[in-house]
Amino acid sequence: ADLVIGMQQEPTSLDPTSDATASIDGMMTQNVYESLTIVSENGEVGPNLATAWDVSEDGLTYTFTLTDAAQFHDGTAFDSEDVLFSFNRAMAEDSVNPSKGIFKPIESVTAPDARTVQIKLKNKDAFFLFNMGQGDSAIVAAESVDTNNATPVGTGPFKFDSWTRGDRLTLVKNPDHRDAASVALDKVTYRFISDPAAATAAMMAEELDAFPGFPAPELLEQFEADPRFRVNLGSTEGEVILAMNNAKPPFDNIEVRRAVSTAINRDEIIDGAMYGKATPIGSFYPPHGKAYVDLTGAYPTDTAKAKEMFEAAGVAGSTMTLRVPPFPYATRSAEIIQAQLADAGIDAKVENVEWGFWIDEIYKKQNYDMTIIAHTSPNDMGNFARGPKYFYGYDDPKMTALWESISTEADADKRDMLLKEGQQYLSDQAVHGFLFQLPLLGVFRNEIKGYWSSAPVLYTPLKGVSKG
Amino acid sequence: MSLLRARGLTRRYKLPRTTLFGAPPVLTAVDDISFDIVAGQTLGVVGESGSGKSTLAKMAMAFEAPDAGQILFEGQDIHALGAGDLRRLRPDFQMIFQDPFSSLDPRRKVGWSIAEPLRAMGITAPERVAEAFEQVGLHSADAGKYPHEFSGGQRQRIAIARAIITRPKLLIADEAVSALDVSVQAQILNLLMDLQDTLGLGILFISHDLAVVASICDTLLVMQRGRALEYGPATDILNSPSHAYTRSLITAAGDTH
Amino acid sequence: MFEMHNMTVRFAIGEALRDASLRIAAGDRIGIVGESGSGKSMLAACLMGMVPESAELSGSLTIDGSDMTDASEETWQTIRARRAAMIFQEPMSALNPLRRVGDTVAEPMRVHLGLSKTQARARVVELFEEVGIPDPVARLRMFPHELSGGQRQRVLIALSLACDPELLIADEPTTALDANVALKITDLLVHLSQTRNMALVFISHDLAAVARATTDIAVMYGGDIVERGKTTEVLRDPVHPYTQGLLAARPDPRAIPRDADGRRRRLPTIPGTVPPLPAMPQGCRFAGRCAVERSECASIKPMPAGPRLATCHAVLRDTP
Amino acid sequence: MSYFLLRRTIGFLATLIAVSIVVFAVMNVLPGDPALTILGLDATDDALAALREDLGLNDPLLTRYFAWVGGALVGDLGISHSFRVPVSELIAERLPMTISLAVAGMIVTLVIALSVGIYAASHHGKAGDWATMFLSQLGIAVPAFWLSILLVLLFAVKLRWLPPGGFAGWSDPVAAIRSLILPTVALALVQSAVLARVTRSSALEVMRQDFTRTGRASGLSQRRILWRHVLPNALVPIVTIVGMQFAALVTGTIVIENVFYLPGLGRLIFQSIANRDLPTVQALVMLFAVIVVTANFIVDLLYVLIDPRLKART
Amino acid sequence: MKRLPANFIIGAVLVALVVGVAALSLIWTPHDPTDLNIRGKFGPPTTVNWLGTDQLGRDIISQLMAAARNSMTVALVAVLLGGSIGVALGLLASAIGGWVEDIVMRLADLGFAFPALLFAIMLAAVFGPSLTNAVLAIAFINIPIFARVARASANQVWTREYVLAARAAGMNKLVITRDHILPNIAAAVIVQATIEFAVAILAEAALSYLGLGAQPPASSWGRMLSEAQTLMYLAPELAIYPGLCIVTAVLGFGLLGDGLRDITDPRLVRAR
Ligand SMILES: Nc1ncnc2c1ncn2[C@@H]1O[C@H](COP(=O)(O)OP(=O)(O)OP(=O)(O)O)[C@@H](O)[C@H]1O
Ligand SMILES: Nc1ncnc2c1ncn2[C@@H]1O[C@H](COP(=O)(O)OP(=O)(O)OP(=O)(O)O)[C@@H](O)[C@H]1O
Ligand SMILES: [Mg+2]
Ligand SMILES: [Mg+2]
Repeated sequence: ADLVIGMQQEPTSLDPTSDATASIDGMMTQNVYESLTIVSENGEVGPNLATAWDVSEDGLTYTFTLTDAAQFHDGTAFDSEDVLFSFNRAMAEDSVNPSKGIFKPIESVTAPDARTVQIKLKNKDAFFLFNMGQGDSAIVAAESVDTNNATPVGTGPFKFDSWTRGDRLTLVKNPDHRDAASVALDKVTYRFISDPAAATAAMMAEELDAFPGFPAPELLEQFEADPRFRVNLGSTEGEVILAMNNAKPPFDNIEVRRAVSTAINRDEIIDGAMYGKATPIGSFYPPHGKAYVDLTGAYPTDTAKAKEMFEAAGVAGSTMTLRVPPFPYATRSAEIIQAQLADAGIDAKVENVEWGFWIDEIYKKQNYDMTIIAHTSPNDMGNFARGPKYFYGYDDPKMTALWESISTEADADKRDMLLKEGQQYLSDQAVHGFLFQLPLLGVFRNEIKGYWSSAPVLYTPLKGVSKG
Repeated sequence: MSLLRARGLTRRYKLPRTTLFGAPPVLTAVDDISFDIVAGQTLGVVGESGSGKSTLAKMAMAFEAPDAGQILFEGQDIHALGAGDLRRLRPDFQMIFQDPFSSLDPRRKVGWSIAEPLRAMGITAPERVAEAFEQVGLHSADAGKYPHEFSGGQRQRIAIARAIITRPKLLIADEAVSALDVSVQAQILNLLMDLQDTLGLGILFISHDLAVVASICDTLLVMQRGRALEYGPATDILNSPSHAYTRSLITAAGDTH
Repeated sequence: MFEMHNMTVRFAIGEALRDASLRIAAGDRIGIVGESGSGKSMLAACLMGMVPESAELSGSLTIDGSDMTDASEETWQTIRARRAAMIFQEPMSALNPLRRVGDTVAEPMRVHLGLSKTQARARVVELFEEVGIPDPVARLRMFPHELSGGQRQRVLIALSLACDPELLIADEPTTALDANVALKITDLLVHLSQTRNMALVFISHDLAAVARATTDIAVMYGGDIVERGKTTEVLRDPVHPYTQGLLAARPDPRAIPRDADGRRRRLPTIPGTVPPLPAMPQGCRFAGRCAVERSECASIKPMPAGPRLATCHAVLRDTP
Repeated sequence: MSYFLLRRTIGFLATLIAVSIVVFAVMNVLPGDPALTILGLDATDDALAALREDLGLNDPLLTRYFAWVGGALVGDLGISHSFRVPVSELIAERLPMTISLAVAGMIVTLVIALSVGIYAASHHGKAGDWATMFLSQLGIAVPAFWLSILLVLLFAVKLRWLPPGGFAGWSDPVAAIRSLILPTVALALVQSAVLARVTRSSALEVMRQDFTRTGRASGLSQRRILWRHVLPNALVPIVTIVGMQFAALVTGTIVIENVFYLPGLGRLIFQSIANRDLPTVQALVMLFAVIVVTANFIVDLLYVLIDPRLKART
Repeated sequence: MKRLPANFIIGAVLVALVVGVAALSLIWTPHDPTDLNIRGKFGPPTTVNWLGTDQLGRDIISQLMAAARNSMTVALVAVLLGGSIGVALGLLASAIGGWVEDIVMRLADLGFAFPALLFAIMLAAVFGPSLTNAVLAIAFINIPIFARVARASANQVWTREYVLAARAAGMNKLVITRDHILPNIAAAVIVQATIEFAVAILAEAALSYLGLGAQPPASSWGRMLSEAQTLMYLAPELAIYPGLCIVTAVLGFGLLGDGLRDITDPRLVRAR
């Protein structure tokens, strides 16, 4: 069966190990490329190119057993040499791996034999196996690595077929894959449609079978009502926050930050910006996560109180910037937040800025008062431990220490306790305005089955997808 | 003594290049012309189209500089003067133009247009404007009208009023009556003669029509392709033309008489 | 053969032509003179069926007896070029600047006479020779801007002769030309009219040119034909006050008229100016400027009378 | 003629140099970081540094400028930062789309504009003239992006006659033409309205000239005068506008390509600016400038072909 | 009595309507156009909200009115700014001639060679998108247009004999430019300005549509359109109203420009 999928973001490269564009992972990872492990729809780590692994007592040595049934699409064999090559490349001095940080804990990678790989860590890393399942740690072959950006070669269940930049990308089933029997699709075409109205039209005109990341939440009801379509409301790892520059007055003052949290009304924001299709969050952790604590009630909306708090802090009536990157969730939320802050006596000047501008002025130069952004990486509470250089301008030894213990805690239950503590602390400090979890809104033709409904990672494997 | 004296006037125009290298072609529009204009007298210039008449007028007005030769106004070389000196001299020589429809700014009342030369001198003198109107046979009440409210002949009178408002010594008229109907043309020619008699003007009168020039001038200059074919007292030339070209002009004009 | 009777052309602002009657027979050479705006071109336009659409027409026009008063544009297209042709004042702008003059002249022959390309070309060469264009074969391929003014006017004449018309109307054909070129063109038109027995209507405000070109003359003023007759007679002995004034105002190049004291003599003039169309007097249009004006002149339109068909109350009364 | 060509060529090169400097300067003061855009917000500092070195972003400005110009002179437009393939390859991929659209737009524009313009001119002052000019004014007033949405809604979603967007290349000509119809209409409507007005007014201008009267006096039909005499003479201003319009069509595709998700240059440049893909943006802006200047250049040559009077002057 | 052309009358009526609404919005709109009422979104037309409410529950007619003001202001400032610079350059080029004229006109060509939309995008990328930058971008594209129109008309006027007469009178070029050239090219410039005004309205709408123009909470037709375009299936009127407003305003100024051109056309003037 053939499947046509709509994609909003157009990739510029097809190599997830050298480019962070999310759509590369979305199409390539675990479809064309594979990694040692794989993360499932509910966030659990499972075997992939590595069929099994051993972890030493001290949690520092991982021994992976590799499958012997895999081979690259160009016919070259897959063995531990490829794993060594891929890791060394990612860890090298001149590596341009976008998530080079996940290789930081690695001390050494060795291959005792063709089917075994041993990785030693410098320190314990709770997220190591999870990270080994990402596109950044995809296993690539030395023979094809240089051309992966345009003609990707991996070991996955789908082979790259063709790519018309700006228009479409086609994958075909890899009949030689070790699990080819469970692949139902023969051909998958991704069409790149960035404009939401165009996306809607394409879906309505039945040019597409699916739009897993549908950009117009306002139309979901429309699709729901249409018997041809099925709508999926899933969740992503993206926490949408109203980031405040903690390094700069007035947001270096916790009372002002708390006042902001009191002024904003999440329900209204979700209703207005996301048409009710999102889950509110009260801190920095996804609601579908095991360690989630509901803190949305920490600062009940109270405009009058917020006004008093602003007055008490001496910032009432002042003007500040709200610089918003060009993502619909952000620009739409900004408009509402601006109105809510205005009611509380703060004049927020909304500036819709371009992404490059955002990166430079907000992210690099920390030149902003407030912004709205979704943090789409999994396990990213560590952002709050990145010190004053990070664009939050948030520097809190207590949080740094807390994250240190979270990321090295091997015991899952204990780690969850710590994560809960972290959520509580961030909410208490009102570091940012925590808004909602970015939903994964998908529109599918009725006959499409098996598509992931949530995305704990950036990719969605097509292996289990079928049509009709 | 002569009011305006031209000696060896030459003016060349560079034509657009036709080849990549090599000098652009040159057209000698006025070629070694000399003449004198005496106060109270008229020099008539005739010649076919393109013979250099207007070029001559432009040099006499110091709009364009000659490539060779001199042009002296009351003994002063006007092309050697500085811009300021020239401007101070301007009220003494004025010009009237061919097209009565384009020689007055359509968006200005004629009174304003007539007073322009005075303003250029820094003078405001409403009585002079009124006087100029009377001198050209119009009413001073007409000052508040716009050019389109006048006929061609009246406009030409207004243009003449503007030219004489500074009480100039020299008047240059380039095809000043060519666009007018015969009966109106006669009126304007008479007006010029009247003004000359009362104001003692020297006139450089240019026309392609020999009959018209002959009726007003004292001295005649016949031009062809930039050169002077004949120059001398008008009666002499008209009675005994020395060139076939001049003779043909006389024949062409004379059939009705 | 062309007979115009009491033709009036009325615009919203007034009558541009009033009760004009004209008979033109083969070989006639008729001059129309008058000052700007006197209706000369409008008269010609009537003969060509080319009066502006905004005008209202009355009167009648017959060509060889057939009535053209209400003829359609299509009918006129069969008349133009074949029976009546016309040339205009500005030889430069009257020629399509983008077309070779040979093609321009050949076009009506191909359209109307159905000549082939080569036939038409041969005819054009003949015509060019006839109108005195030197080296006609080479000239065929030239563009208007490559010709002198006189040559362009000759091309226009050739064009007008293309379909051998019975009548040629020349509307100020020499005004834009230098004096001696104008002379030659005038002579050419006369010559063509004589050799082809073609009627010529020669419109000009240049009396000298009309005198040279025509046998008959009509003088116009303010939309009226005020006087007509043999050219020599009218010019020698004008009867209408306007014609008299017009002739007198013309300077004479052969003598600079001076009084005894050396003062230049003034030219005789007609007082005042031609009123604009809406301000034209109801009666005689010359009323208000006329030396022999009577009380009825301004309000009562004088009927053409006398051997010259002059429209003047004074003349009417004076000539028995 | 050769002198004319030389002068035009010098002007052409001067314009390109000026454009190249402007683009280079602008792109270099643009805030943003190509490396960060590519590697994302989680990138480590050493990975960013390595990528910057890789992309040649660490060389001095002048070195980069001259390297770029030098390369461009021998046809090497550099390697795209974000696509990591030669820019010339990217352009070659997208050019057919944009050119197809622009050319189709131009043809439709010409056909509509010339017939409507001549019709209006020949009915000057009458109801037909008035109505066409009103409609053309309306055509200008309709924003292209809005029109596009309405067209898609009607013809692709409601009626299902045509695809809502996309372009798969010319391998299947029928599909290609079908996908081009809506974008072409959206693109051409405004332009044909503009051109129809120019055609009308310049035709009227010509109709006032004496030689049309000569044509009438030669017994030529109205049709013949209009198409054989008036139109050729009216062409100079028309061609001028057409030259500018061709350029406008090429850049106008930026918006249209977005709405119809067509893989053309317009979308590429939009994306490249967002990605701070310096070599691609530079090459594309230069390409646009070349198209504009070339269009004007061709227009000038056409003038000479149309009007023999200009030959003497050139 | 002169009869005014129909396009002038219709244009004037539409322009008066749009400008009137824009002016009215300065002192009064039915509601505050920025007032959100998310619970009352997509409200139908009622006696309170005459055209209903939008996706954030804002009053649509108030927004349309405020957007008219925004649109008019942008167009006015951009055309005035670009127009005066362009006219000044054109007059300068025409008055001085020679190499100054050459340089000014080559610069104008360069302005044409640079796609306007790209310029706006880059401007937005450097300084961040804002209404000011949209105004600057639109003003910028107007400079070469006006420079050309002004120079072409001024060159014609310079050849008129009344200008020669003024020079003969001893006036300097500056005074001649002020007294004769400017008044006589004014008609051409005003006609052009009216047309460019229409173009500027469209350009502002396009820039705001792309997110490069008016920023929230300022109302703008272009932004309303872009926000509403996906709502076409849900609440088509949200996209229809601002579109119609743009069409009305542009059509109005376009027809007015047409009409003015007809009125000031010298041939027609003489005929009348
Ligand atoms: N600015 C100029 N550049 C180049 N050639 C010029 C210029 N001005 C005049 N000429 C040429 O100089 C010659 C003389 O021109 P001029 O205007 O003096 O003639 P004219 O006798 O006044 O003619 P006309 O009777 O037609 O007015 C002509 O061939 C003309 O083309
Ligand atoms: N289309 C028109 N609408 C209104 N009035 C017109 C029109 N065409 C001509 N007229 C008027 O008709 C009158 C006669 O014009 P016509 O062209 O016949 O004069 P003419 O004798 O040929 O003058 P000229 O010597 O200037 O060519 C003029 O007053 C003119 O203004
Ligand atoms: Mg001259
Ligand atoms: Mg006439």
